[in-house]
Amino acid sequence: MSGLTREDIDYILRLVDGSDFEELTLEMGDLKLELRKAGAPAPLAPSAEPASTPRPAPAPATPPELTGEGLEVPAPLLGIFYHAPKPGAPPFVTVGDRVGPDSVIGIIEVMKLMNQVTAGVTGLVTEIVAPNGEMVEHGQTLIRVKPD
Amino acid sequence: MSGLTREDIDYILRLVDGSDFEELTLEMGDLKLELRKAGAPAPLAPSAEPASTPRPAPAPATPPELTGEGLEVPAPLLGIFYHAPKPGAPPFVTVGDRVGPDSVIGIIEVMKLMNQVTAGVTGLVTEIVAPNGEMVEHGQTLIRVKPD
Amino acid sequence: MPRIARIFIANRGEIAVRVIRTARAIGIETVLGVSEADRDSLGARLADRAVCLGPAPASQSYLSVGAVIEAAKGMGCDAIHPGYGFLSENRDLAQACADVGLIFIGPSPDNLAAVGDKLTARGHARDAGVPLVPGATVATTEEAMRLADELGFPLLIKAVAGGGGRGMKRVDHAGELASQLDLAMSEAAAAFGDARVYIERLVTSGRHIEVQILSDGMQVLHAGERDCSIQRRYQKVVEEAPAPHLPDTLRAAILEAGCAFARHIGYRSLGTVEFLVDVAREEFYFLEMNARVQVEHPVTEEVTGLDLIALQIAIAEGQPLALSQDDIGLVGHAIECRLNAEDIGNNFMPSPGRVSDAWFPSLPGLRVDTHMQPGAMIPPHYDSMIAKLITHGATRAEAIARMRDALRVIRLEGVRTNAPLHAAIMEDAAFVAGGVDTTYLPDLLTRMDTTP
Amino acid sequence: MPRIARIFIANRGEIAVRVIRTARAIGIETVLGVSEADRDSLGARLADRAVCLGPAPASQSYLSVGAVIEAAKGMGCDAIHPGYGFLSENRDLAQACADVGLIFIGPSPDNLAAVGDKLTARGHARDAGVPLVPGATVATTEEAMRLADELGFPLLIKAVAGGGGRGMKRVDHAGELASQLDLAMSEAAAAFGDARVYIERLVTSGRHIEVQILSDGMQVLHAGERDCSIQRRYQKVVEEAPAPHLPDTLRAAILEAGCAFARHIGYRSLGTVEFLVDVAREEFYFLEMNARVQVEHPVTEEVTGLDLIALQIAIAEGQPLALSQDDIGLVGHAIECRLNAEDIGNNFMPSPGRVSDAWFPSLPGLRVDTHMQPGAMIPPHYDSMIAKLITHGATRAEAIARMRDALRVIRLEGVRTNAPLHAAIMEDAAFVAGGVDTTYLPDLLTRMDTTP
Repeated sequence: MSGLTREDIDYILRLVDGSDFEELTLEMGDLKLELRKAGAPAPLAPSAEPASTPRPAPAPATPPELTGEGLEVPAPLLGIFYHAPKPGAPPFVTVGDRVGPDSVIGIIEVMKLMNQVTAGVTGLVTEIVAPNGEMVEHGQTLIRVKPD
Repeated sequence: MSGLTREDIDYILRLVDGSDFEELTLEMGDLKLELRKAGAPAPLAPSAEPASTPRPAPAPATPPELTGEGLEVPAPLLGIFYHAPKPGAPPFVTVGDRVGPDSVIGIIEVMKLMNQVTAGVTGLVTEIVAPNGEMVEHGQTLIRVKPD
Repeated sequence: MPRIARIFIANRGEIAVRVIRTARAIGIETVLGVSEADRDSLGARLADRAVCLGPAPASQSYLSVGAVIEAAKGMGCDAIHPGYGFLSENRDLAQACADVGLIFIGPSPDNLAAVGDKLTARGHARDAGVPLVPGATVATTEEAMRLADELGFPLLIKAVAGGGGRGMKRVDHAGELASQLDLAMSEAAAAFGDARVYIERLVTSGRHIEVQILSDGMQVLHAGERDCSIQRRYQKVVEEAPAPHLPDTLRAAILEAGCAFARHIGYRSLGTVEFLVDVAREEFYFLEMNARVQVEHPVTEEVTGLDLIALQIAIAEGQPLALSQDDIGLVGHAIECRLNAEDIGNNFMPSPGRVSDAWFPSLPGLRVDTHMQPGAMIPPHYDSMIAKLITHGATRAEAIARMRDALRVIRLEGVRTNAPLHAAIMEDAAFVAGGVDTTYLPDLLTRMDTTP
Repeated sequence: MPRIARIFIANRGEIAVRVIRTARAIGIETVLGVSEADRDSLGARLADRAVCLGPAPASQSYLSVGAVIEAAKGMGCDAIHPGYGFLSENRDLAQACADVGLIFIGPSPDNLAAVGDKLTARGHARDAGVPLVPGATVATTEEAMRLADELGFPLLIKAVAGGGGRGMKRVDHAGELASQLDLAMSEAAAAFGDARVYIERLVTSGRHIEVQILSDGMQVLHAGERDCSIQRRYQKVVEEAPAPHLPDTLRAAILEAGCAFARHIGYRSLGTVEFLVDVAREEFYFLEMNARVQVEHPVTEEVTGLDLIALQIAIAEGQPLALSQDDIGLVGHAIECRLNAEDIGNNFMPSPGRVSDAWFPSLPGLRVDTHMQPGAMIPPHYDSMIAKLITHGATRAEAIARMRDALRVIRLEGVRTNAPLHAAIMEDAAFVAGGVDTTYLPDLLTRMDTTP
């Protein structure tokens, strides 16, 4: 992304904020930047619920992505997401908990195989996004963490 | 074009100038801005020669558009563009001439009908873009004028 | 004999793309004249070159004879294809082409003059022995009464010296005849200085059947008929070939009448002679001749296997038709649905805008003529027709089944279309039975409105 | 009998779109599993829902049995369509489907085991009386000499206990036989503890002809054969149906052999039995069975009028075939050209990237199966095949002529494709004559290289 800095993107974002338009597409060679104002399903900050989403929510790449509400911790693989180690047990994390990179935040089950998911970041849990016991697709946001 | 100012465009132009990319497409709602660095046929500043242009050069709307090299004076209609009132006569304008809004800069002939073309702007002629005696399409740049 | 090397296409939308398709297949270059609104259209991208004729309003671009002629000359074209609508039947364009040495891919200026005005065309039809709506001039109430007995009601009284619908009176029963006749004659005398009036049968409904004509100026051939009875406000919505349940003798008579008209005026090009057909009485009446390719030409192409655009170009080049009437066979049945960007739930309001997704996959027997692609813009300045779905089947039932499949499978998102109306027509018993007349679609729409 | 309401498609590209097409036509919902690289693909937009299986590398997405099963269950699907390639012949996926109560739209795990390994499949072929490459086990040089006389050279010596090509020796003439046999036997003894060797004829060329099988587990039907001899490095490039210039008795024997193999293993689904055919000797040899839909299935669909995907789904639902062998008639001839994103001028290097323009208009007899649209991304992670052009004609000559037209008319810009190679094949005299073998395409490429 030579030639396009964080400041540039901020500048363009401000441009869009100050305009009447809802979408902005910026293409520079292979790079395509799509911005959309709050409203329709937002490609930049997808908001969970795959079962009601006709399209896959764009995958935040690992490491977690920054949005307005904190870093998104994405599902590292597709499977059933569980908040707690077993039914009835307290969840691994709740809103307000502090997490570190290796803190377990949930389990993803794929064909009876349980995969622990870690936060990958240090900070405060601001939201549990993916519901308990439901399928998450690859890259779907599980929780949000406000980094230190 | 509410929300996108002249300064914004200049800023984006500088962005592109400072980058490795050759093309930039900026879409905001219905507005689509396409920029291309010198090289391929440039959509923002088409350089004449329709016969060698596979696509119509995007039309600068009347009034003239601003580019780095001055305002473009577009052809108000399709036809044969003549620099001079008759063969052998001196051209209406040459580079370095001063023009006013009503200065005749050439003639466009459509089926034996001669249509005078005026500059529509006050300033200094910096370039005669469209060749003499050749067809210009609607909106094609005829000359460039650096406004006062 | 001049071979065309580069065609200037003076049109837009699907027909521009249709002409480009054949031109690419037979190795002819194309230059497309576009308005500002169509700079990024599929046709502009597909043509070897595109040139901007003028701003979006058609009067300043697609209807500008001067811009079209200058652009065609300036781009080194040797012919102009006018498509349909716009300048396609414009005598000035055909004449200007002749004057500057461009081939007009259409009939001669004389042909255009012969069919351009309905009254002139009616005169030619009469001279050619082609049936017109029955009627005669009358001078007295007694004559009128005798004629009315013969024709039946409703009737139409027209001033002989009038024209363009002026001074016409509708008469629904015998009791009105004398007074309406008096009124019409005195009005005619006052308006035209000529009291003579003409009484003809008012044909309120019937089937719209048209004959596809192919003529090289020596041989006048037909490529069968099309049934275009499914109309809303005189706009065709669904067309098919052949016309269903048409008695053989009536079909033969209609086809021959179409050829006779074309022969009479010395027609040379592709053209269509339209008739209003009263199947119950086995009668038919000349309506008009269209001296260009029709929107609905694909149904004829599907049942005959001909490429009508290629033939139109060959005729314009001066090539004699390499066909005789016996070479034109009809296989199966074809149906066309015109997909319009309109909101059938809101009084068929046009629905221009940006197409977000467009997908017309290959399905058995399906042909799609369209300029739609993902991201295509449908400008508000022009016709709302954005695609034609054409299905061909061994039988009419198969063509209908394939159209139902097509309507289920294709996708066009971002604008509203009349696809739901087509789906309803394809399921409707009266359409499936076949042979409906021009009252069908208004009736169906009323039925749909009253059915929750 | 379970009717499928929602299919999970565990594939990508044109076959995902192909399955969606039939699903939409017959009213089945679809969920497409995509990798990160295919989020914006046509299939993802066309499916009722799309779900991301994993990152771009297929090993972490399209090849992940766990992700596919969890996604199909999580999205409420009742069946999985595996397409071709990827997991389509994966016994684990078929078994996992059975374990969790999903319908696998393909054959049983047992069927997959019977054909998955070439040696196992060869055993079944022998038992079913289907011809294999001629050969026998030998114990001595004398036996080998006698066998060689019978078979002719070149020959292949294989260890009986070996497998997967290990320990094979090619023998081109009699002088080499004794020494190569000694070497092979001692190597076999050392490697496998079993000195027995097997000698078979080395078939260096021939025609690749395959039989389309349709079986509901009771009736085993064939839908004719396909000729796929035009290959480069074992990749099919052009396919056609029926196989040109195949003697009737040989054709009948090949079709019967295909059915016999499928019957022998109790096959139930769509499948293809492949043969290497020596037309001069009127002999043919079993190669393998593919237990899934083939890339080239459209040529069979075009000549039979069948929808093979719809039949595959119906069989998976447990419906008996509503067809008998006599109901499957062949009409005309069909040819498929595989359009690959590759640079034929640069040693067929893949040419991934962004498609700037894509236009595949309806042309007479042309079918296009593709996931390409303007703006489509061709990711570098997967197969380079991006479209299949299929033409159908009353005769092979007509199908070829239509393919030439199609190659002239269609547009695909932004990446390099092998379209020029297809154009060259369609013009090549040997191809036009018909009946070429697998040496044809390498020869043609050599000829093209040496012709400036």
